[in-house]
Amino acid sequence: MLKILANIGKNLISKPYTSNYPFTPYQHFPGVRADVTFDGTKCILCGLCQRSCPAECILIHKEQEQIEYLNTQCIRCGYCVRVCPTNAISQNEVYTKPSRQRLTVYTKVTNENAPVIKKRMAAEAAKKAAAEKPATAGTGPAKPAGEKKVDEKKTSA
Amino acid sequence: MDGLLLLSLTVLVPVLFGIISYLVPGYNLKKYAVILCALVLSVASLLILYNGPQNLTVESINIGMSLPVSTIIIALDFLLLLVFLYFGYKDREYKVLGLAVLQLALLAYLELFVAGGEEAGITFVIDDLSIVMCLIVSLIGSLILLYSIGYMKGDKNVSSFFLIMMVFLGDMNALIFANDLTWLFFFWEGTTLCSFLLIRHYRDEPSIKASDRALWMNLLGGIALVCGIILIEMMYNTRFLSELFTAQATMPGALSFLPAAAIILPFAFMAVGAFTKSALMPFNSWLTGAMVAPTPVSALLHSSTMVNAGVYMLIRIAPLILIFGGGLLSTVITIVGGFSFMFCALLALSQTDSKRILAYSTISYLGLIAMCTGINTWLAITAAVALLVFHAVSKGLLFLCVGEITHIIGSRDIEQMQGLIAKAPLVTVITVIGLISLMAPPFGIFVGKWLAFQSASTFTQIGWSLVAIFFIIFGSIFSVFYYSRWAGKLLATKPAETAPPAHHDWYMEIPLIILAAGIFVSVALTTIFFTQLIDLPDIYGQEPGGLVVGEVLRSAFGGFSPLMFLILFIVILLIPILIIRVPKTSLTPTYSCGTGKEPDIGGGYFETLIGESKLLKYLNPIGILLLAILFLAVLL
Amino acid sequence: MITLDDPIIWKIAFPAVMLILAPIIGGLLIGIDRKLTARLQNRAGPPIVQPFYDVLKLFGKEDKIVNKTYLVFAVAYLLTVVLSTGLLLFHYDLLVITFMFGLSFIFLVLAGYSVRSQFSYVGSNRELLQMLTYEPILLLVVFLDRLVTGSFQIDAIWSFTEPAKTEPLLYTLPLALLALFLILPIQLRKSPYDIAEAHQEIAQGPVTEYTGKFLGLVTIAHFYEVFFVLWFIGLYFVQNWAVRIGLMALAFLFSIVIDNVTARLRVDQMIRQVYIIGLLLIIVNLAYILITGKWIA
Amino acid sequence: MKTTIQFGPQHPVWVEPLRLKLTMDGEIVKDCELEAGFCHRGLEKKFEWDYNKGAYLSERICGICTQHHSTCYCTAVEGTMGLEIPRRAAVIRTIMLELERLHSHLLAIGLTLESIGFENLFMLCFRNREIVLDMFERTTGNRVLHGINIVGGVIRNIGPEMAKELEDFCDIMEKRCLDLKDMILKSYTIRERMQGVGVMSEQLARDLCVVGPVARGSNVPYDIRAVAPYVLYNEIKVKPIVETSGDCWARSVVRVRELFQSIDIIRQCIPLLADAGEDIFAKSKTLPEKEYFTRVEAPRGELFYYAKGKKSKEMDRIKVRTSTYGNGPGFVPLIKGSHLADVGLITITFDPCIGCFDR
Repeated sequence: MLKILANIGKNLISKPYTSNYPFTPYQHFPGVRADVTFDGTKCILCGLCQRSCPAECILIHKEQEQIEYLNTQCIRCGYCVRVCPTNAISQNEVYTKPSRQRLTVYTKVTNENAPVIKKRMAAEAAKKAAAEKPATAGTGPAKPAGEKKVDEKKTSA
Repeated sequence: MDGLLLLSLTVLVPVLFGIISYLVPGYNLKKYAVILCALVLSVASLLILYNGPQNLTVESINIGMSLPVSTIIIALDFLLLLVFLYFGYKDREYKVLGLAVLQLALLAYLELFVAGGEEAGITFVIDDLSIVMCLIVSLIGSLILLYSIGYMKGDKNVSSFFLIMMVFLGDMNALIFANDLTWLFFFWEGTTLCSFLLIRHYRDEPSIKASDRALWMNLLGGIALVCGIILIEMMYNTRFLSELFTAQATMPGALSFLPAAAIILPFAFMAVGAFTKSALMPFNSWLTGAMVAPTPVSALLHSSTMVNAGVYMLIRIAPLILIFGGGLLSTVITIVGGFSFMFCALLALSQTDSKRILAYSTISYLGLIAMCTGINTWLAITAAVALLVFHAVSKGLLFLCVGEITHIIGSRDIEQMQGLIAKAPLVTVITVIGLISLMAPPFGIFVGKWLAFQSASTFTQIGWSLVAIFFIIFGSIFSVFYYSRWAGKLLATKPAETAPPAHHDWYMEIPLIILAAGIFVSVALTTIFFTQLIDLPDIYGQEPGGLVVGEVLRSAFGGFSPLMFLILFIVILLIPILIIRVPKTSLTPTYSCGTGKEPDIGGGYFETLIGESKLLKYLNPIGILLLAILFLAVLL
Repeated sequence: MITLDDPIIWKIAFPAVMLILAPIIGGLLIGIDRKLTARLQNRAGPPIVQPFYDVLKLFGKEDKIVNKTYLVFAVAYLLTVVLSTGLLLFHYDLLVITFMFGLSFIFLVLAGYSVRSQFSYVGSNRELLQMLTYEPILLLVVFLDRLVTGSFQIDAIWSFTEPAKTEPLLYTLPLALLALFLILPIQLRKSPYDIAEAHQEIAQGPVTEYTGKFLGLVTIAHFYEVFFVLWFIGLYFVQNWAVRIGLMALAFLFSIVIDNVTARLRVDQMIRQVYIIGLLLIIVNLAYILITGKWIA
Repeated sequence: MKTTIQFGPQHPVWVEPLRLKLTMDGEIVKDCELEAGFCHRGLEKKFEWDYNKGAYLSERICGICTQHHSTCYCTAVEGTMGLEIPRRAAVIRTIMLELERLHSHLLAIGLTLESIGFENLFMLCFRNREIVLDMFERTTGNRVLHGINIVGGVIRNIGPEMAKELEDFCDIMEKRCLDLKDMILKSYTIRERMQGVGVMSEQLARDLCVVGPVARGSNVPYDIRAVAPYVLYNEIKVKPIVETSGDCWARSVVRVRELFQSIDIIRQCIPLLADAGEDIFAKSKTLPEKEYFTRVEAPRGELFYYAKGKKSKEMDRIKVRTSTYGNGPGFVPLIKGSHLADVGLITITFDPCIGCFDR
């Protein structure tokens, strides 16, 4: 009992351990595993990360040449980082703030070594060469890299 | 008005109507006889109240007829004892047989050897206390009579039931007014007979057993009483209660081996007689056993007649004890009363049968009254009289409510009364009023307890102040415990439960409504009651009227205004009742940890800890020990 | 001109003002309690006015109601607590005040019983057991007060020894005050005797089923209770305001510290401890005043 | 005539859903009925997929003993492949396991204290636990679900700097735990509430086959680390901590004493890091094909994983028997006849993990 009394006395004069969270942000330790970012210049759209992801939060759209990353679904296990053959995926130390909506990050792949892109470029080049017509730039509703967008359709989930 | 007429109205008329209702055929005719009797009785008691105190001598009774009334009474007395003998023989109840024979012998001794001649005296006294008692007996008794018309419909022994009920009321009135001790003894034994017959109304195994137990215990009390009377006649040389105040005490030669202080021995005997009648602690089992009788009988026994006779006797002899210097005797009476108050409340806590709860609570409140008579100051006696009145009203009401509830749900178990307010709102609300009136300020019982607490908090009058306070506190809190649990059970409804169309039996419900109104009226009239109706003997030095300052009761220790608090209480409950509206849309089931299951609610009576089987084992010997101490206190 | 010495100020105006201020003071005290408890636990804790935010928020909430009866009793509970606080402030009979305060608990218990909910039922049972525990001690303390002052009236506390006229109750009844400290956790619903509202066992006890504004009313009643209990303790030194407030603050701090250094006890343990220690304290104190002859018949 | 109380699934004393149907007489529990399965997620079926992902999945069976689950899973799968993990990985796993035992026990002690209404020490326990979580964040990068174990080893190394930090951590932690122990063991009210409450006799413990601190509190010296050593426990000898009285107090004291045991084991492991090779991961050359089972002493007791491969990347069958599953039936005889106030306490001293229980 006396020990507890001494302890609460000590607690009273020491600084509170808790912090005023949203106003004083939490300082993570170095090496924390947080959000995953994709390097569009290195990715070869092989799809290993999609297959290895336990949370199924990575979707590789080969046709559209982009990576869809469901931020709020990711468990930050870092397995994709491990399996990536080109080190295109990196895990940074910044967490995304909690959100009411699903956050989806689209990354446009621009690596010319990617087989899909190579094939398309080759096909385009062939087409260009064949028809000598002006080529259309890009396919589909591609979004710029690294931009976070709210997926309107899934907000109700 | 002529005292004799009033007396015959309250004593003989009920007996007469009883015989009429016994003789007339058909339930309807009986019903009218009963209603008429109730009306006459109520009016007669009110007339007595209006007429005020007066004395009646045996001569005035003899007027017109040269009947030797006293002799007839004595003859009837012997007849009564022979009836007890007969029942004892019939039921093979040897305790009854033995006690009846003993009593017969004592009575014969009293009449043949001790009786101090036929000197004239005041046979009946109508004073303030007996008026109050008469009001209780007649008004509440009449209401119970009315109620039993509804309750006893279809019973096969109904004729004898009404006869005994009415004889009982008449007998009780006579007992209250009796001043001649031999007469008093006859009426005393008369109540024993009536209660005995009423308890065995159903003529089945448990009721015969219970009635036999009631009989032998009351016969024991009768023996104590007759001993007391013999000793009074020997020591004080009078047989009139009113003359005892001025009597000279002399120790007769036959008893000279006793110490000088034994001059109050007769009062100790009378107190023991009172204890048996009021079913205080060692004798409690007859009253709880009497619950096998029909509910109106229980109501009658508990609220207005039988048990009140005991504490009435205690209030009567309290000033005498004070006069003849029985301070120690008073203290022991305090302890016995307080002991019953606390431990019967504790026993009531472990009961589920509503009538047993009420029975134990009756004993406990009678214990409180006895305790007040033991404290024996003017404040305490005032408290005792107040408690007697308020308790009779509340307890009568509750018993009648329980009877009605038994008719509705077919059970007396308070577990079965869960959520009764949805089924029978009127009777439930009245029951809750009755329950609250027994535990919460500012109702009458609280006024009594408040006075008792104050009188117990003085160290000069009784040496055992702390013990007395201790008993009062614990007894009150235990009673709060079981009453509030019961009241809560009555009120517990499921969400959105709707009431089925109620069936009303007005013969049963009108007495309930009148009594419920009586609770509020009696509290509102507390101050008038104190100034007008309680008259203490001069020995106490102060009148209860001295308590009243305007609308406030103010003693030397504190003040309290029943009327103001009653208004506040009603306002406190009425405001929310009127304001709160429950929209149907916000109704929701109770929290059951997400399972959505309706919980079963019940249990928690601590049977293993404080059940009857556990406690009575110890309490009965302690009660008997206390009785022994009572006599020791007188003799040493 | 009404001056500060005028009895009217101290008899009517001051109590009336205090009665209005009582919930605010009580709420602030609870806020301080929460802040201080948090600091004792090395947390930052909520702002001091948090209880008022809570009540305001409760009043804006949707009602979820089981039946009408328990709501009636909730309001009756609040009104009775206010009434007993008023009686205490206006110097009424101490015995009546104690019983009125007990009546408020009876209303709470009836409220708990009349909802037919599992935790309310158990909570009400426990509330009754708590009442069984603390009420005897409280009444015995009142009895001791009466013995020393010669009357149950609060006014008598100011002038109970006619020649000296200034002797505080604290000097004659120190152990009775300790007994009051002993039952303080029960009245303030704090550890180790907060068994009726033990949320780890029975959710919130008798108030489990309250929502919205009725829970707000119960909370306000609790503010009044805190004020009542501390003011009652303040009666032990009425001669000096500084000491009087100091005594109340001491009682308050005592309850907080005890709350923080003890676990909650079981019902049987609570009854045993409070009865043994409390009765012992009271009997010793009674013996003391009897021996020193500082009592009035 | 009796009150029935649905104790849970949403009850303040348990964070997780479990239902006890109590039949009460006043304050005394007369009968008790246990019902679980409110958060059954079908995880054993889900395990029939890529065995590499299984490590992450097994972590999610329970939020408190994630490390034990994943270690047990990984060891089982490695067994089916006949894979030997590098020594350094084994050391790191051991350290992580003991760190986790530390935080799990602190949580259990804290919750026990909270269940008897001792808020202050509850806060203290959780504050101390916060330090362990910080340590986890520093070493693995995550606070709760660490994701450090994979089949074949671990993914994060503990370098010399980190080892130094771990040593400092051990010192701080030991001091804090000593304080905590003093406060708990010497508190009158805690003793009053816990001693003699929920007594599980040695015979009953053996009959019901309870495991972990519950068994050890009842004088059954059953500790997988001693009985069937895994990872590094061959070298680091563990003596089971046993209390004899079998009540809530004994179970809590076992946990308190195991805090010091864990700190001691971490201290023994740190020097081993220096000698171990740099390898923390061994790549498997085969696919799982055999049957294998592993047992691990989780903070709550014995944890059992059975794994069966089918010569493909996907597993054929994983069977998990968690410690709470073994301890669960132990509640019922203890709760019968106890006070309602002790129901929460008794269950919490079993440290029930309903996530484990239901899977």
